[in-house]
Amino acid sequence: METEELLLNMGPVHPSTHGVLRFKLRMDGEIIKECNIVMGYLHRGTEKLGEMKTYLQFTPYTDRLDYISAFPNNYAYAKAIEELAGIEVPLRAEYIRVLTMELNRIINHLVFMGSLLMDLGAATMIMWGFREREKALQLFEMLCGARMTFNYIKPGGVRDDLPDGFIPKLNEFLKDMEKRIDDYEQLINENEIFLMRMKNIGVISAQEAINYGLTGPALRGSGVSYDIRKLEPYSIYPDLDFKVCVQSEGDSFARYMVRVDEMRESLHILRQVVDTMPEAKIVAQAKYGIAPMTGMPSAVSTYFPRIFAPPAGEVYSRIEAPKGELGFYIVSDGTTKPYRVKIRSPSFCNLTAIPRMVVGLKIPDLIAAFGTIDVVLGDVDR
Amino acid sequence: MIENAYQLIVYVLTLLGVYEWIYGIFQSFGIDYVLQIIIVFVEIVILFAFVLVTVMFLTWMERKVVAMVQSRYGPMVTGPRGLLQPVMDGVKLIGKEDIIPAKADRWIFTLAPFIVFIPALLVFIPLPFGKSLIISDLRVGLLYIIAISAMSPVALLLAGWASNNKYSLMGAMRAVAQDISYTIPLALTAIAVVMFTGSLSTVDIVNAQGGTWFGIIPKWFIFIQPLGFILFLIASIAEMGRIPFDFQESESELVAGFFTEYSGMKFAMFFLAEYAHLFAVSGIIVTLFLGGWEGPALPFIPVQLTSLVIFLIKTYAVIFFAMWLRDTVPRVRIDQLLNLGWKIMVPLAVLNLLLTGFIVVAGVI
Amino acid sequence: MNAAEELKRLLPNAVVSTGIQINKPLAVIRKEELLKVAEDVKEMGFDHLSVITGIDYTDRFEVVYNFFSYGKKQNLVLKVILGHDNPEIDSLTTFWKGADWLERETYDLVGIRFTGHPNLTRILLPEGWIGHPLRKDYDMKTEQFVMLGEDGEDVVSTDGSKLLRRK
Amino acid sequence: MDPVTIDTTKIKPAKKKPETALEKLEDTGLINTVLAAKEREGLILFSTVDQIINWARLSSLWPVTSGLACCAIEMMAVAMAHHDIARFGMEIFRASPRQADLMFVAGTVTKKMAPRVKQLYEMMPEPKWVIAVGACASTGGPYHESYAVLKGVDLIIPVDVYIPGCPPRPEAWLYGVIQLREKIKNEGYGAKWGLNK
Repeated sequence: METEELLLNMGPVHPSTHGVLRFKLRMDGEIIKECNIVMGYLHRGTEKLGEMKTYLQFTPYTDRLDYISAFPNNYAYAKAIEELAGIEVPLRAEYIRVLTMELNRIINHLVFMGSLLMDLGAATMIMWGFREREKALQLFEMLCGARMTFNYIKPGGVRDDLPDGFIPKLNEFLKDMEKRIDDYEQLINENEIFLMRMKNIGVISAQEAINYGLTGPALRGSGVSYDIRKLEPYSIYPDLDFKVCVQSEGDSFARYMVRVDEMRESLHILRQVVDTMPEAKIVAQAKYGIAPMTGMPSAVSTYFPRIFAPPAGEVYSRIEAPKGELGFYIVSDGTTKPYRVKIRSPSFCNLTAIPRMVVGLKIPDLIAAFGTIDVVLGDVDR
Repeated sequence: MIENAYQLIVYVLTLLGVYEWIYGIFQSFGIDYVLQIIIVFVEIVILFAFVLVTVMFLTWMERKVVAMVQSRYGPMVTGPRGLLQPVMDGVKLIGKEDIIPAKADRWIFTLAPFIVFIPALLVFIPLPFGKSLIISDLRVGLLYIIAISAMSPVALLLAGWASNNKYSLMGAMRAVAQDISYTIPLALTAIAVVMFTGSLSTVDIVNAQGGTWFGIIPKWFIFIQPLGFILFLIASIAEMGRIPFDFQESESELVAGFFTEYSGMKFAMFFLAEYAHLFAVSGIIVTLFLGGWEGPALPFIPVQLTSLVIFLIKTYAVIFFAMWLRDTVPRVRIDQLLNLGWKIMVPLAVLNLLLTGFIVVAGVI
Repeated sequence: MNAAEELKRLLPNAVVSTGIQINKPLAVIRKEELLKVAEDVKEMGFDHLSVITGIDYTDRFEVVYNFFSYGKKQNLVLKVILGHDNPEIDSLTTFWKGADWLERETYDLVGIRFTGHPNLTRILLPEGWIGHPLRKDYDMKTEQFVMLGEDGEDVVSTDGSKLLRRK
Repeated sequence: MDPVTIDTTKIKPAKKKPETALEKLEDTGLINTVLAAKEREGLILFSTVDQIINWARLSSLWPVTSGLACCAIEMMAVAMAHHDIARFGMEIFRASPRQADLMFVAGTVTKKMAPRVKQLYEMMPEPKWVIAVGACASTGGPYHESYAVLKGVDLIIPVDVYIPGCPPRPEAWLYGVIQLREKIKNEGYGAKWGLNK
């Protein structure tokens, strides 16, 4: 009998791609022979906009890169500018930043778990995940009035202090969350079908993972104990006690487990942050700038200048975002607008490994492997 | 003795005192067979109406059960507790544009929904809804059911192929592979039940489950055939194509599987057939293993009514289980499913058959 | 001695100058020697290629490579300076697989050609897009539209009348 | 063409009698039917059929599963337990546009995506509705100056309801859906089919 290779197009609007991505698959029956990824359906020209806006005007655009976890994006950008201009950040601001980022990490992983399970066909987990996410979003709303795109972390500090009643609510959330994670594990981890779908699927060795430039949980799932929070400590992470979550198998299940463990670790970090947060009310400092500072200085803290110009220079600054290494390469020519903003987004680089991982697997495996890489298309296409 | 719905209708008419009169009219024209045809027609209309209403109710129930598991409300706005939702969906789907893709095979594309839908209704003919509430007690009822259910993969293949869409084709291929490999354990476990009753008639199967052991435990086949029951349950869920075995239309992989290209009423027919199938299969499970309509009889209430209620309670329990399962487990992979079917289910079914044979020959029960 | 100076000691011809780029060692290298340098850099243990950045300085292009070593926990920044007309540079995909898409992206947005790249096509913008947006002389005035061709692939055109409902 | 005019005096007594029931009737939109029929000078019968069909259509809007950008996450949030769009019978997100009635354009429509969005819209069967969600889908939003973004999805497909926000809150989203329901309630299909003339 004559057989023919099947060319299958998944996407750009396909229910399993987390956004607009397109897989061009060359199939032999159900088996994938070759996988090509076509992207750019959400390419919004963020880097060009970076050159057109002033430094502070660009912060909202960083929110919309990885829209599930916007705080780390804000922070990575602010950190790059702070390194470039040599700005010192008040301690309390750093505490608040870490608090928001770790909370965001939990949310990110909740969304990851939900969408992974939904792609595998179990719709309940995403409902449960979003139930808890909603509670965390209420905390964010208290903080800055936004649910997803915060624009809260600014170069030199954060926009505002913690509101009254934030910490008790946070504690409530933390206590609740701990139980919930156990619930999720009970629902998912002991499910035979889930294990069948995840174990030994999309395996990538440590060597290859490094060579492909994987970072974050995807890399740690392959047994590389690597976390920028430990290797190149920034903010207050050196003072905090946490461990790097590693799994050695390198398959989809390992990547999933890393994220579950990370949620627990983030809870641990959050508890420490809440316990040791300094009382000082100063959350922002602004000692830089060529333009006159506008606005009234408030009694509580200093204020942000609307326009400022860091000294000419180049900087590459990176942080451990929930999805991996998020870096900003900023070139300043001494004016009020960046000369070049290059975003090293974790999703884009992690996605590189997918064509390698899925050859010889089946379509359902592609979905499982793709789900555990956890990309956000805003981050891929920028 | 009333044996089927035909006789029941005649009996009811006689009780009302009109049967003789109507019969007389027809006889005076010498066409009393027309009356028979009319009664048969009426009972079939009643059955199909009942099934369709149930199916609509099932779509509502499915959405409510899903919502319950996921700590939501589900449909609330349309009608009390959203009860009118399926009606609204139906009316809307009738009013939708009916698209036939340009490169599709028009005739087969149009035919396929009917080939799916009609067998889904025909399955109900030998299904006893209650004592004497059966359209026709075919002496080969079980064989008929299995044969009719085996029609559906053909229709799915037609639908998938005629759509001229890669997703549809793959969905159809999967559906066929799945149906074929699970019909075998399904039939084998059904045969084990038949070995006890010695009859393929569904009525005989239910009757064989009447009574109790020691006055407490009902003589249902689930207690004699626990392995058979589990195999039959898994196989029938697989054949229905529900999660965890719903690759024919697995959303995240194949968009909507074999009915990706269908819209409007044709899509609704697939949708209805799916739920009719769910209802039918649950009814068959109840008939084969859970004692059918057998249960306590109440005084002063016609046994037909109590038995119908008992049958429906049991069937809805099975349906609820299927819905519950759908919300808690992920989907298996197609090759894993086939492996499970051929390497585990079929050998186990054969083993079950062997054991049953020994028990029947030894005459233990 | 930091990594950049070590590199200069190993390959004195290839490295033009060394320095520090905000607590990361920086080495500016000659364009022709890039492959040789890359080999050495990989041997030195820099197994993680973080990012490739192309910058248009209107009179020249710069390509910046950021490396990290998991073993030594060190950073290294390499910088290559290219002429403004027809910028071309060797591809590093043979050493770091992760460079594949990063180079394609740089080609797409900045317009730097990587010789030896297995599949140097546009990645974010559709094939046929006019100009490279991150160049300083990119024409922001002309709007370009994408339409679907016969085979379902993208066709770029400045005339959007087929796509748009109204002008 | 001699349009049938409705004598309003004939309708009034029927309307006036049940004072309390009237309020309930207004909720179901039956009063609106009569008024709308009067406005169009059409036949009441067909308009009532209209009203029932419209009620069915607005009660079972099945959206197509298509998220483009940030707003898609809020779309998920709307569908999830807390906000639960299923209350309106909208939880059946159909993956195939052939079975959907409504498209949420949830997020930035880039130049590369635009023809696909248009294709998706064209694949949906009539009647169909579009909700443009967020600043990007409405006007291009924060990416208005970008070279790669289409400045509003209404440039390529007709939009019924715009929901502002970046991204809009789920409450805003639900409000938008309710607006669309209102809109469908007042659509005259009889007029479209030419039955009311």
